[in-house]
Amino acid sequence: MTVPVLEIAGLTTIFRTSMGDVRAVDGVDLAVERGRTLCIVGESGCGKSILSLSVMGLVPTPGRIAQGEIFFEGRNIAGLSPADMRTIRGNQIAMIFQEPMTSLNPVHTVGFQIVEAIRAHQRVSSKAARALALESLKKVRIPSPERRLDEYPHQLSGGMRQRVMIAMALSCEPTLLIADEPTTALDVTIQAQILNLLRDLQAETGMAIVLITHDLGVVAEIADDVAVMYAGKVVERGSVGDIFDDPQHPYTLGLMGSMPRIDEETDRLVAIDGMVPPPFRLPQGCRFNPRCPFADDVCRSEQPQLTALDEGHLVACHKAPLELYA
Amino acid sequence: MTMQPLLEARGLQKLFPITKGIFRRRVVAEVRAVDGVDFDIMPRETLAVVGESGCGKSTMARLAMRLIEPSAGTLRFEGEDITHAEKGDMRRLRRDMQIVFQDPYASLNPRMTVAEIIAEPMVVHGVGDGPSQRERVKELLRRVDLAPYHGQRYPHEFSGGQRQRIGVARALALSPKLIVCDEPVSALDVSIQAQIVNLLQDLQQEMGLSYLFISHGLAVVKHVADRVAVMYLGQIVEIGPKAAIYGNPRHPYTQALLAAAPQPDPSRRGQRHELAGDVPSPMNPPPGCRFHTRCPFVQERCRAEMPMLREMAGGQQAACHFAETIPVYAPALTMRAPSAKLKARLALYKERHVAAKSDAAATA
Amino acid sequence: MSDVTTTTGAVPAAAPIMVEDTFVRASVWRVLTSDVGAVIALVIVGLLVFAAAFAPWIAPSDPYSSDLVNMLKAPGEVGLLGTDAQGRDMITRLLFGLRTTLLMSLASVVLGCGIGAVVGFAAAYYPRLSGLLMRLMDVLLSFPAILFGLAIAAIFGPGLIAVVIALSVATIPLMARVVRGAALVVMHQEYVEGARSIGMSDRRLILKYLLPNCLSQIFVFVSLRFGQVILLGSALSFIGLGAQPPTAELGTMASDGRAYLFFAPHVSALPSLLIFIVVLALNVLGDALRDALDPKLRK
Amino acid sequence: MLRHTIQRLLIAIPVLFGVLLVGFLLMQVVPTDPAIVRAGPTATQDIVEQIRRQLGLDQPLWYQFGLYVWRLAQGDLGVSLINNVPVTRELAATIGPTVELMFASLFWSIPLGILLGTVGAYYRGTILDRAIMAVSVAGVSIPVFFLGLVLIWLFGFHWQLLPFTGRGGPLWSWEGIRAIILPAITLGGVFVGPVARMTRTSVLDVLGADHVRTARAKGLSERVVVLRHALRNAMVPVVTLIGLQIGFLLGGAVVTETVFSWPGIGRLAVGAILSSDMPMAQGTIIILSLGFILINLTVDVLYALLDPRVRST
Amino acid sequence: AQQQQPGQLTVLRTIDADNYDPIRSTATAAAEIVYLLADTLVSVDFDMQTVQPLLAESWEVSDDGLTYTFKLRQDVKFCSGRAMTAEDVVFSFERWLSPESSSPTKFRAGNVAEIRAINDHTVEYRLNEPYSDLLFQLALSFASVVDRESVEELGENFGVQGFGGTGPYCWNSWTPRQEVVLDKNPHYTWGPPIYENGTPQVERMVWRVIPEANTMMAAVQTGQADMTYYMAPFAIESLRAIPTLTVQQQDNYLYDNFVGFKTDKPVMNDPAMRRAINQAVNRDALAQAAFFGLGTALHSLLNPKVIDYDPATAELTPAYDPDAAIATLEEAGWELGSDGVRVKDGQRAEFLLYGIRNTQNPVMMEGMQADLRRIGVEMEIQLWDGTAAWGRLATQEFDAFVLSYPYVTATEALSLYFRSTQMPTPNRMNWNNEETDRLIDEARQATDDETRKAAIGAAQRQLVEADVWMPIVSQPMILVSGQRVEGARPHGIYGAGIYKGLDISLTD
Ligand SMILES: Nc1ncnc2c1ncn2[C@@H]1O[C@H](COP(=O)(O)OP(=O)(O)OP(=O)(O)O)[C@@H](O)[C@H]1O
Ligand SMILES: Nc1ncnc2c1ncn2[C@@H]1O[C@H](COP(=O)(O)OP(=O)(O)OP(=O)(O)O)[C@@H](O)[C@H]1O
Ligand SMILES: [Mg+2]
Ligand SMILES: [Mg+2]
Repeated sequence: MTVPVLEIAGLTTIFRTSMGDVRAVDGVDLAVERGRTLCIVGESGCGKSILSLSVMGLVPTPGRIAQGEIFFEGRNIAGLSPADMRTIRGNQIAMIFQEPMTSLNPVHTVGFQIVEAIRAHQRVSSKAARALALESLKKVRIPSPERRLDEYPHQLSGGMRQRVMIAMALSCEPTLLIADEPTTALDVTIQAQILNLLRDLQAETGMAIVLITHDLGVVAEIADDVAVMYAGKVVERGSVGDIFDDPQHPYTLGLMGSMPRIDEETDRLVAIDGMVPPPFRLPQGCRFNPRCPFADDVCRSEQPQLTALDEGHLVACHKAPLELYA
Repeated sequence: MTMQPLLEARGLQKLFPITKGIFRRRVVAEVRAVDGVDFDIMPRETLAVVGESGCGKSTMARLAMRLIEPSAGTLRFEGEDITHAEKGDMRRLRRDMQIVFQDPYASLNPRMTVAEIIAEPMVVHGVGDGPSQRERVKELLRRVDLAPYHGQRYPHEFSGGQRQRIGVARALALSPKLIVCDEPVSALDVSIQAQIVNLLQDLQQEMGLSYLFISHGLAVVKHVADRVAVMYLGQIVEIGPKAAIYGNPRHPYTQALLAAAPQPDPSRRGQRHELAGDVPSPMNPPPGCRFHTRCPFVQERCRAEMPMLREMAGGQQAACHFAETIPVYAPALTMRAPSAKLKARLALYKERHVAAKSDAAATA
Repeated sequence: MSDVTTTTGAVPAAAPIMVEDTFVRASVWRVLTSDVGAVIALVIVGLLVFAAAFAPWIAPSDPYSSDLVNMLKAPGEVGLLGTDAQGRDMITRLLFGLRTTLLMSLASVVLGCGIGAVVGFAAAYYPRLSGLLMRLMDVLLSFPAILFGLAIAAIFGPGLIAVVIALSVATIPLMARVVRGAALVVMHQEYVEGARSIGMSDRRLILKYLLPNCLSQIFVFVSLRFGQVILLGSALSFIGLGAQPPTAELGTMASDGRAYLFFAPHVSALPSLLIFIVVLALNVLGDALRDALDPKLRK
Repeated sequence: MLRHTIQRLLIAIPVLFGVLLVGFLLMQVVPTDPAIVRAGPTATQDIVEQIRRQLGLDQPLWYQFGLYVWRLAQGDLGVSLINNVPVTRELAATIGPTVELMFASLFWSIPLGILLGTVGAYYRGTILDRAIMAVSVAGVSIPVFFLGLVLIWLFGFHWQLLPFTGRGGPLWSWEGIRAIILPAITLGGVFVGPVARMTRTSVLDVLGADHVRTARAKGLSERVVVLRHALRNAMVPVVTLIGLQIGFLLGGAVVTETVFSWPGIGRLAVGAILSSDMPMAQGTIIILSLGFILINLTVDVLYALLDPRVRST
Repeated sequence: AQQQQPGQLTVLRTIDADNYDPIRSTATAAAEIVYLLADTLVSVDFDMQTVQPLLAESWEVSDDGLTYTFKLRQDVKFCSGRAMTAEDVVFSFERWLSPESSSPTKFRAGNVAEIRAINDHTVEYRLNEPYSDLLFQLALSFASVVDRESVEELGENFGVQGFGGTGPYCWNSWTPRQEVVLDKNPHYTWGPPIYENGTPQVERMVWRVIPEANTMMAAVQTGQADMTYYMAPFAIESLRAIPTLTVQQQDNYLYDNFVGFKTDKPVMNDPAMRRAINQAVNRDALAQAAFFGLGTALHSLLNPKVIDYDPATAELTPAYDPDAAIATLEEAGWELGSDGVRVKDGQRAEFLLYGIRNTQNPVMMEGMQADLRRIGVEMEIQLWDGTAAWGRLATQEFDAFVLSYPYVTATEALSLYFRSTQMPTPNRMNWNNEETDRLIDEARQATDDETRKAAIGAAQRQLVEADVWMPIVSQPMILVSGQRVEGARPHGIYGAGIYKGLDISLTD
């Protein structure tokens, strides 16, 4: 087997706050291979963004990586010095963010920001960098790319801005692209454009993509593999088919049931009761147990481990497969 | 059918002037936020409005509530013309129409307790006295699955879903006939979204409410609506019964929207055909059909002549010159049904869920 | 762009603090008291206010009885802190001076902020008025406070009244901008629209919705302005507009006493120091408050 | 951009007119009779009467104001009541030194303030940050004259390093620079604090912004991130503050000019108003307000330079 | 420290004048410069008593005291180099007296019948009635001889943008509130005999305004300036101790501080009240506090050194005695109220005092306020900036006022302040008394010293008995000069500390 582009093992990221330690990411294991797309789903606050920022080495201040390894192309980058990390960041691992409206610097032209990204990693003249920038804008299919180079972010629509972000991320031809909810803020029609674009670009370059979202529709659209997170932990992992056709964890199931579907008529949605626990008051045992209709005393006392059910389908539930416990 | 609509809008229009000058008196441009829309809302009915960001959905909600003055058109509530209703009349009408907002974090006054917030409509309208108001607040809290003691707390102590419940409770305080929901679930997590949607549906059944339900989530709209209006750049391009809109959309924009909506079905991957381009600015909308800049079926006529809403065979109305002739869009046909495993597990989950709930109710 | 871009800036005077619903009274207090500097400042302000309020009872002597034989005595020589040019006990003068200074700034801040708040709310709430009101504020703003003070003094005679009027007038436009900025943010919140939708009267809306939600910003502005007003007042004293004799006022004491700065430095230095302490404490408090109220800065 | 500037200019006109009117009315309600000012201390009543007629003070108010505006439109600000010098001449003589002083004060205090603020924000919560903030807060808490006199005592008197009795010459001459150092430190000293604090808040805001995270994600060095992406964006509120604080600076300027015998317009204004020299007082008010308006106009243009979003509106 | 330019004398002062036209300004700050720019017919010696020649070599007074004939020097030239003639003198006087100039000092010239040039070097000054003060008045800067050509050329701007005179220095430039620069008059040789040198010794004089007392002191001490007589009194003692500085005091300086009462306003119209105030205030303490022992407390209406001072007034002026003051008030029916302020017929013993805000007034007035509080009288103080004060002091809003003034003779002082024709200003006391008017007129018109002395003496006594004023202190004139300066000597006529400054020279 080839070495995964990214392999995360036991990653734990902690925020030290006045209310106590917050384990935003708690012992997460993941892997993504070349040319494949890993989607991470989960509700707000479950640690998706922090996970991706941990990989980038950009955990915001009170936080730090407390444990675990992050192998990028076989090399552990978890303990790298800031300077070394900078050579990887934006170069081999690129990232795009959720809010295209605010993720670009409003006071610099689009071209400047792309050129800056290129010249941070490649010793090229500004002219050549500009040509490369134009090239990458063309790649993301922005209409009239020459003109856009000298425009400011506020002159672009949300979709175009997100394209610029992608162009910027791809300008150094990274091997791994992390996209943190790249389409959430966009309209459906634009969302479709962006997802198609990402898929096409991946086919072209063969990069690995880690895409974070809370929309199962998006997952279905683009993922090869899926990891479902709940309260800092991965509760289920598998191929996209596994997750959609054979969801094992009650939380994954709940997510499926909560989603109204266009294709099917239901009178009443299956809602998950209650809400995500606050990060500094996590329940004993399985973190989902207070909201889980299947929970029993074991669930309330013991944390389930992520275990393989099938080849490549892992779930962290004492009750999996559910039918056995029904 | 001679049933009187609860709310009836005809040619409703709202222009926001862009002003300049020292005292901002000079109008240099207009945002045509809502540009001549007609719709009715029947009693006990949910009319859903879908459309992309900036197409004028919120403006329409505000117009329907008479929170802003329409630039043109008429608005009737239970047959009474309220387009230019005086302050006093409007106050009376406010008891019958309420609104629930999108942002659960911005829609509650952070300086008031939840009980005060919920009681406020009653105080403003002088309904009941102190004790009876307190009683009603408790009842409402219970109705939206919150505990009476929650009334003493401030909004910041609640999660987004809970806040949205508080917003719903406030809207219910005066037992209105119509509730305008401006994207009530868009800001919420999926699991919470389902809770709120269920709550709204329950309430409608119990209290015979009508909803003007605004959303950009096609799936949610399909789930809650009786009728659906699709908006594009300030205009309704297609309106009609849910089945017709989803089953046999006649306007190319509706079709595109449906096609673009992500489906939780990995097998359909790559079949989406995407709509090119962005929504034009409502400040200078394109002439003729407003959709012609993005329409895959555009003809010469579309660039010159603005199409009107026309009655279609499926029972809906569409505003497209070629509504009858454009290819049929049939997403449901290509859609694969959920796997048997998933179906079974969902049923199990539901069962357990209901059981757990009644358990909890019994112990409480 | 909206009306916010006026001649004098696109951004409200004070950095807008997002009105976040995560504002918690208890937690603000907690954040405030967890900051050592803020606690010290709070204690100092408390002590000073106490000293000022009870000056007539604490002061060791009569603030007005001059003793020309014992003038300009160094600290320790006569009394603990020496005497001033009239031979009056410095401690007494400082206490009474503090009293006057605090009263003077309080009056100016209350007046200026009161009027400014009304203008600011009106401008935010009634967009039709906004253009006119804000232009008017621009006029006041571009009228240097010190000149205004002079003109007022020329009308009413130099003295505390003139100073208070001048400082109030100088405060009005700033306050109006702060309040308008804050109120506009609140006005665009959905809960205000919600209040409208239940048919609430303007008055109730302003008093129950706008005002409480702008309070935190008003509070921060006031605490910082208080210090500025004291300093402006001392500048006015410097050009001879301050309190008239024999009233003790810190700014006047400091600026009158500066004549003896090289010989009897305590006469000017002590009031200056006291001004410094008061303003410093208020500034620290204001800053701490700003940090405490700003969710972005809160840990 | 140009349109932006012109529009700002147009807005400034009614403001200036308002200032004119307020200034005129203020001077009217001042109970001191300019005729008596003109006549001097020991003049008798009939002389005063005669002067009153000469000055046109027996005319109705609106007429006087109209006349004033009419003359103003022609660039005639009148002559001083006291020494009969054309107001324009006095203004011309004093505006230079004041601008010089302001420039010299801002020249060092703004960059220093920005530097301190940025450092404070970047090392937020550390001892360095606290020290910087302590100094800034202290800086805004000292009465200006006290600072000035202490500086004179130390640098002028005790160590005898620098002159302190007025302007030494034009700013480009050695003497001129030496003479301006102490006043500029005094006046600028009260400015460092506000700028530092504003910069800190503002940079802190921006450092948490999404686009800074993007910049970091690009692999840019911290220096570039802070300078190019944080500071540049943080400048808008700082520039606003500077514009607004110019008014305060003027208050300080009056004091500084007095302490250092600086021949500036601040002292002229104070003297003119105190002596009810109406034309002169009006003239200084106009010039100072104009200066304030102009600076804020510059600030507006600066916005446009700093923030392209403003440019396009 | 600062290197002064060779040949340039820098004089510091705290205020500037409104203009330097001799007939338009009454400010002492103008007089001190005008004395350097222009000459008068006669001069006054350092004793402030003796009239000495200047432009006039000699003069004759007719027996009836109505005609003065001045014989002019023949070598006098204006700065322009043009020779001065009697015509110029006549022109200057006529300019002073003409109604168009509306000069505020016109009255000082007396009741003039005609002034004419008899020949190129003789001027006849004819009066309608005798005027015993005339020679002293003609020594004041207002009576300066100016260059007709310069006046005509500069018009309104004479004394503002330029000046033509025959003084030891010529106009170079004036930057208002900043500095006056004067250059040596190359022609000048006709200095008054009170100086050793007839010619100016310094190439250039710069009069610089330094409003801050501390700055001024530091400037003189560090050698950034050469001399001043505006030094704040508190600094003098320490300056004396500095060997490089010379501190000289002019003992004959006539510049008095006093408080006047509006004798027609409630409270103030009670002579007992005015007397009690005079008794209650400790002038020695005030003088000490305000002038640090350098001023002399005034125990008489006028300065004992002035011509025609009446020594009897010193006896009549009440001594400091708070108990006597209380007794006076009790006797007059002023009963102590519950709040410590006396009351009579429902009238509280309180009054409002106006004055100029300078360094001494706040100190003195606060002291006086404290003294009065002890006898149950409340004085409210309102001090105004120098220029605004004059307007305020012309109103009837206040009950008492504090002022100071320079003068040369007793007759001048009393006729300026106490004649009924001088109401409302400068007779702000509204002292309208026929007897006073008569006595002052008699003194003014006296043709012999005895009559004048008797009449003005009687007037002084009458005013003291009525307690129209409360004299406080006679201000000191102290000249501080630096290392480079030699030959400086304080003069002080009308506040002009160095007068013609002829003997002053620089060592470098
Ligand atoms: N600066 C911080 N200090 C303390 N806790 C933090 C901080 N940033 C994040 N966290 C915690 O980390 C957890 C994970 O946050 P994260 O942003 O990764 O969530 P997410 O899954 O990306 O949510 P969303 O879908 O809303 O973006 C949250 O519960 C939050 O409380
Ligand atoms: N007060 C206003 N002044 C000027 N323009 C406005 C105003 N309110 C809304 N608009 C404009 O009107 C158009 C429609 O706005 P509206 O808020 O109704 O859209 P929406 O469909 O609700 O969008 P979203 O999905 O983003 O909420 C937009 O272009 C908006 O910019
Ligand atoms: Mg996230
Ligand atoms: Mg909306």
